[in-house]
Amino acid sequence: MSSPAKGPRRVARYVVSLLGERCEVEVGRDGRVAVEGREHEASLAAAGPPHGHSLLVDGSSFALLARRGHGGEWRLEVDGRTIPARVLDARRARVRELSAAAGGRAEVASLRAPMPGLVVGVAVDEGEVVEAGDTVLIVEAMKMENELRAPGAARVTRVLAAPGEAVEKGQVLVEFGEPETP
Amino acid sequence: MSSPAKGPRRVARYVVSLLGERCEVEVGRDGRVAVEGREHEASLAAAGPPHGHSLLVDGSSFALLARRGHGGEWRLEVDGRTIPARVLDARRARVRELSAAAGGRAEVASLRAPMPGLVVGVAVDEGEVVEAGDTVLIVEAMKMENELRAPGAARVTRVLAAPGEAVEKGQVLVEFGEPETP
Amino acid sequence: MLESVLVANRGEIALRVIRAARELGIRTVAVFSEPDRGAPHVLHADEAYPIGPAPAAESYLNIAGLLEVARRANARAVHPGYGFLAERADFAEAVTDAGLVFVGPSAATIRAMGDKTEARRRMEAAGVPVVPGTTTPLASADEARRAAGATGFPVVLKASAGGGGKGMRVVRRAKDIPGALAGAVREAEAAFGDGSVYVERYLERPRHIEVQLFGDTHGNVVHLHERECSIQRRHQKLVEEAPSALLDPAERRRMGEAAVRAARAVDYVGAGTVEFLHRDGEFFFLEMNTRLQVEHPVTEMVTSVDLVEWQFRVASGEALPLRRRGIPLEGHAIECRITSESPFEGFLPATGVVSELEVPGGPGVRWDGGIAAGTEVGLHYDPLLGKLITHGADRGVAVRRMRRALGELRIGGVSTGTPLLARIMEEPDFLAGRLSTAYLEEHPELFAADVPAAGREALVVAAALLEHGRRGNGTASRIRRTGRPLSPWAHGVGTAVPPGPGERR
Amino acid sequence: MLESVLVANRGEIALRVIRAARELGIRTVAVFSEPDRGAPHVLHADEAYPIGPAPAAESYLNIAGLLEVARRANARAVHPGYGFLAERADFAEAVTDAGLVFVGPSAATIRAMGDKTEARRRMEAAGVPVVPGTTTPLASADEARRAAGATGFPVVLKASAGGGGKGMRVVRRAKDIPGALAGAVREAEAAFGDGSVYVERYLERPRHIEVQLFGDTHGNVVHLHERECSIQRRHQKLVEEAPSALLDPAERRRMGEAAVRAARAVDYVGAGTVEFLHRDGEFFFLEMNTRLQVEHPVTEMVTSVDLVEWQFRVASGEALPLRRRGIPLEGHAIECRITSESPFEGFLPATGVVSELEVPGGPGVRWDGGIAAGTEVGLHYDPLLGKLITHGADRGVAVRRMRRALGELRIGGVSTGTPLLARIMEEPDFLAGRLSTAYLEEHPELFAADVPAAGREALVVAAALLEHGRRGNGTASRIRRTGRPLSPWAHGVGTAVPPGPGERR
Repeated sequence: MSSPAKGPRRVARYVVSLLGERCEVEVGRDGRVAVEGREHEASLAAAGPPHGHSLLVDGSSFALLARRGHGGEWRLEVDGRTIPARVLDARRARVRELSAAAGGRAEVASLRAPMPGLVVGVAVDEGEVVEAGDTVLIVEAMKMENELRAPGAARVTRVLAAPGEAVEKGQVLVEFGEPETP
Repeated sequence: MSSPAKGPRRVARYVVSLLGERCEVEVGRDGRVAVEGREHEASLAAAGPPHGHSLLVDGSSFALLARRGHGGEWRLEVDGRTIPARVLDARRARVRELSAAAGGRAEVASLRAPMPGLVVGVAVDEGEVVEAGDTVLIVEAMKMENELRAPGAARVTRVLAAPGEAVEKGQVLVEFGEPETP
Repeated sequence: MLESVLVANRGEIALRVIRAARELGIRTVAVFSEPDRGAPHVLHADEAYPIGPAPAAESYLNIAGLLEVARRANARAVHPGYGFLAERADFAEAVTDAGLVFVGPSAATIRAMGDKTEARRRMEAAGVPVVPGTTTPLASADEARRAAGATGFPVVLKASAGGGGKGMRVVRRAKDIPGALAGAVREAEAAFGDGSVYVERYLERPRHIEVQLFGDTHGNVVHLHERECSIQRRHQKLVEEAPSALLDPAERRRMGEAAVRAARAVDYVGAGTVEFLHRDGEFFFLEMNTRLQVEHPVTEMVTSVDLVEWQFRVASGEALPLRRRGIPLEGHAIECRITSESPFEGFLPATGVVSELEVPGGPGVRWDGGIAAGTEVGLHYDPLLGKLITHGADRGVAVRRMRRALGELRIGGVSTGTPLLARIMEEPDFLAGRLSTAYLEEHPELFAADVPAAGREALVVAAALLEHGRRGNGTASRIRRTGRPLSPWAHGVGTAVPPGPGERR
Repeated sequence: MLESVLVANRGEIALRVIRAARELGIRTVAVFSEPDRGAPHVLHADEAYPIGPAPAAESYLNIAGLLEVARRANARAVHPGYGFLAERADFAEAVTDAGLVFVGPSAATIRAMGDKTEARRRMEAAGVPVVPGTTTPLASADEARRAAGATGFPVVLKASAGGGGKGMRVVRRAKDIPGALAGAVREAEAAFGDGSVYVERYLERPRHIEVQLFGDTHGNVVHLHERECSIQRRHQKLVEEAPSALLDPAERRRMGEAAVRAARAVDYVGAGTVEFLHRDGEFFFLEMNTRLQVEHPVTEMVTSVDLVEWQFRVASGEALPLRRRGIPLEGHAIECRITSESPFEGFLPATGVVSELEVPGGPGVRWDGGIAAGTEVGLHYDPLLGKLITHGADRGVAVRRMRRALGELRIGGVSTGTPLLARIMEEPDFLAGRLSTAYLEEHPELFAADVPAAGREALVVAAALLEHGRRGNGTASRIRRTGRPLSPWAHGVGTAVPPGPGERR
């Protein structure tokens, strides 16, 4: 096998994307883990209920729940927060990055109904540019009106729901594009 | 199919052995369950943690954990107690009973070490008859001496452990036979 | 004492009522909708009966169906919990007409206080201070605009039949009246089947302080001190405490006396709460809730009174066990509501199956929950999963204990508001007791979805090790799970499964 | 206040200490043996370090290893919990020699009280009543027989270094002395590394009543009232309560004063307990435990004092927060020890993996546990899984609450003593407070393995429906478990996994 290891010890190399950043990580056989060259002594063990894990990093103890998704995706539940992460081996990550640089296309972003409910208001028109926090739609569920807000700047490219319409969970309600490319 | 059902409705028939008794049970399709002819309205649903179930019998509510063993064996954990049960379909139960009546042989009963430990005392000799509650062996574990007692009357047929001997969990320590048949 | 009770509710409050009944030896009858078949309140009751499909209107709100179960199970009383039918006078009436005991005040009392405009009239007459506004429902947007002009902006539109923030809108400009009125009417209609809405002066940044009341059938009325519930979002309480960090003994006494006057004005029997808005040393009657409150445990922690036990005693005709001077007020208690909502995504309701539940323990911690591992959290009912309550010698101890307890609470599979609550427990204004109902709006930094306390580096290490282990490197290999208890008796003597007659092994 | 503490223990007591430290802002350093890598005390500490393989002698009892971790983690203090090294004077000495604070009394105090014969001498000198017996270890069976003859049978042989019932034998006839002595010496040797045994008059059917003490470094000593721990098996406590159902105020005062005299006689600092045997209005010093007791929560519930917080305050040099007259005694508290033992199989230790854990909640209930779902219960350590504590206005309320709470507790996969405890809570002598250390022997009916309360018929129905469902009839089909939280943002705007640089989707 053509090992990508440079040093004398065998290590596995990964690229971890998490909370908006990308890190290169080396995992050694002896519990040593290097994140962008920063060395840590680390250990992970199953602990507690089904998805429970105990993580020790340089002695510091963290309890987390970990659920596996597809293709190196993980959801970490820690301190009551859910943090999505993607882990690719270093070689596969490099292939992805090269093909993206050669002309990868942005997918269409969409707002989906987070629950079955009734659309009681649509606050945007097609073509409109929204900012983070702007109300996009109001869906009634559990007898409460829930405002679905834009978490970032975007241009509304399609509105697929109308007031009075009953929507299913997961149904696409609004599609977005880049704000500067209508 | 040659259905064993006698009545107009399709029912499933079982023989349940539990807490030393044997009952014939009919389970209908409509939530009706008859135990030795006594009719009940019953429903069982998964509830709570992995093995958790909710049982409703004529309105009365019971919470139980249920673990499946081999060949119709179940362990019910209820009120903090573990109750073993065996459920056979009625036809299979009848075949077993017939073959047993035709000359089934009692298996050898044995006392096994419930934990790894050190035998510090043997209170019985081969050939001796023990009563329920009699001390048979003392095994030290967790720095405490644990007396293993006989839960019923029996004759000691073989003693397989000696004081000072380290024993593994599950190791046979003493074998028993019927008290009246040495 | 009552022999039996049907608990006409679900979730944590049904469990709370069942627990009190159990301790009093009262037989408990639960009811459940289809998705609640395996819910904790079903498992913990003595008996349980189905009452219909998921929509509350066809199950927990179905009065005829509930009374049919009561008849079938031979229940002698009905406890409504809170929410659902708890403040429906027609339900109280139907229960007593069926010859059963309703654990709560009379239908007449519920009716008087349930109509918020009528309640305002009665309180004015009893000399309880009331916020300026209308005492009749609004007929039109024009009338709303005129009434609002008279009291002065900002105003708040409220459902006459309301409660819990449903059908409520704050309006700051006359031109926003029509839209807000339409929204409030729509929500009120959906929530209460009654679209009546009235208008009140909106107090800016008030504190929400409420007094726990109890009356018996012998004419005694006492109060059990106050709770502060200023931390709300969309008029839903999130954090409650007892006592208020604000009141001095004189104010506490005046507010308690006003609450007792309010209760006497409607011949109050059972547990009830008078809610006040407090601002600059003044307080105004907001509404009276003729039922147990969600936040009743903080009162229980500082008074050592079991309020649900008292409800059953009063419903059995007993006199109140303690009179006012005998009711202690010791230490400080905090309650955090744990809801299935994503605080960093605009409080979107979250659904899923509770895959893990680990409940905090140790001194001064109480968990009143309505879920278990395996519970499916859907959208049919209230998002309240449970309540975490801490008690300590003073507010500082109670808060530090809550911080510790929130850190121990683990609910897997469903997003909850826990991380927001943990931040509130460290926020300087909260720690100093500088509260108002605008608290959350004034602290947007609490909602910033930044890096968890564990830190990015540790999470990166975790993710890498998880994937590394999954690829067969065994770092995170699961602990072997057997789950079969150990018996020394392999078979025969003390056999695990005793043979049936004619069956030998 | 201390900056950090190493908790030299495991299980529920390690968690208890970590909780108190957390609330005080003290950084917590846990240690773990190999099988405890994923134990709750590891998960809840700020830091955790391995200290060796499963056998306690190579991990939790390894003084050098513990001090090495303390050095590495820069911990400033050591809390020993109970058991393991808690009453080892050489450990206290090693800790202070390393420049760290030992959270407990001085090595000299531990040494004086740890030698049970020396302790008896000191107590006699301080005017504390002592049970007749020897004050030196026995050299031979002959000497034991002579000493026993002098005090009169029955006698009890006890390990000088003992505690917790280990190395203890009751002897009723002279001819049984040699066998009993050999067993006691063997057990004492194994448990404490010291086979010294002495003899004491054995009081028939005494009550075990103990007084909680606290001393500070400023010369203050207070007692926090008594606990009754009469319900024991093999000298291991099973059920404890505070206050005792027996003592009247005068007796309570006399016993408290004797305990304070005992503490002053050894310059006591920190938390400690003086155990007395009580019979026919007389009480005798049994031993002093120079550490926190397993059953300390019942005292916490009736006094509202956090004893571990006090330990940390005293270790930090603070004076006791309350003096004697200020220590309340309110209501009644009961503790049940939940152990991995099969009460209906002669208390055989049970092992397995905790497959389910559901903890009771609601008012007046406290759970101090050391397990979680997934915890493997082995044979290396103490079988104590956790402690269930209830509090109520009086003994009756506390007992009914305990009965209710035991019914809610579910520990799957491992046999526990829970069903026996539930029976005790309904047994007439217990309810009437007619207790003695012979209670369990005198109530063999509690150990009858009869039909659970659910009744045979219901169990038969359950078994039939389980098998019927397994055969594809779907009665017990599992609830669908998804466990993925829901987000409206499929990707792109507010994307779940933000792309890394150079990576687009």
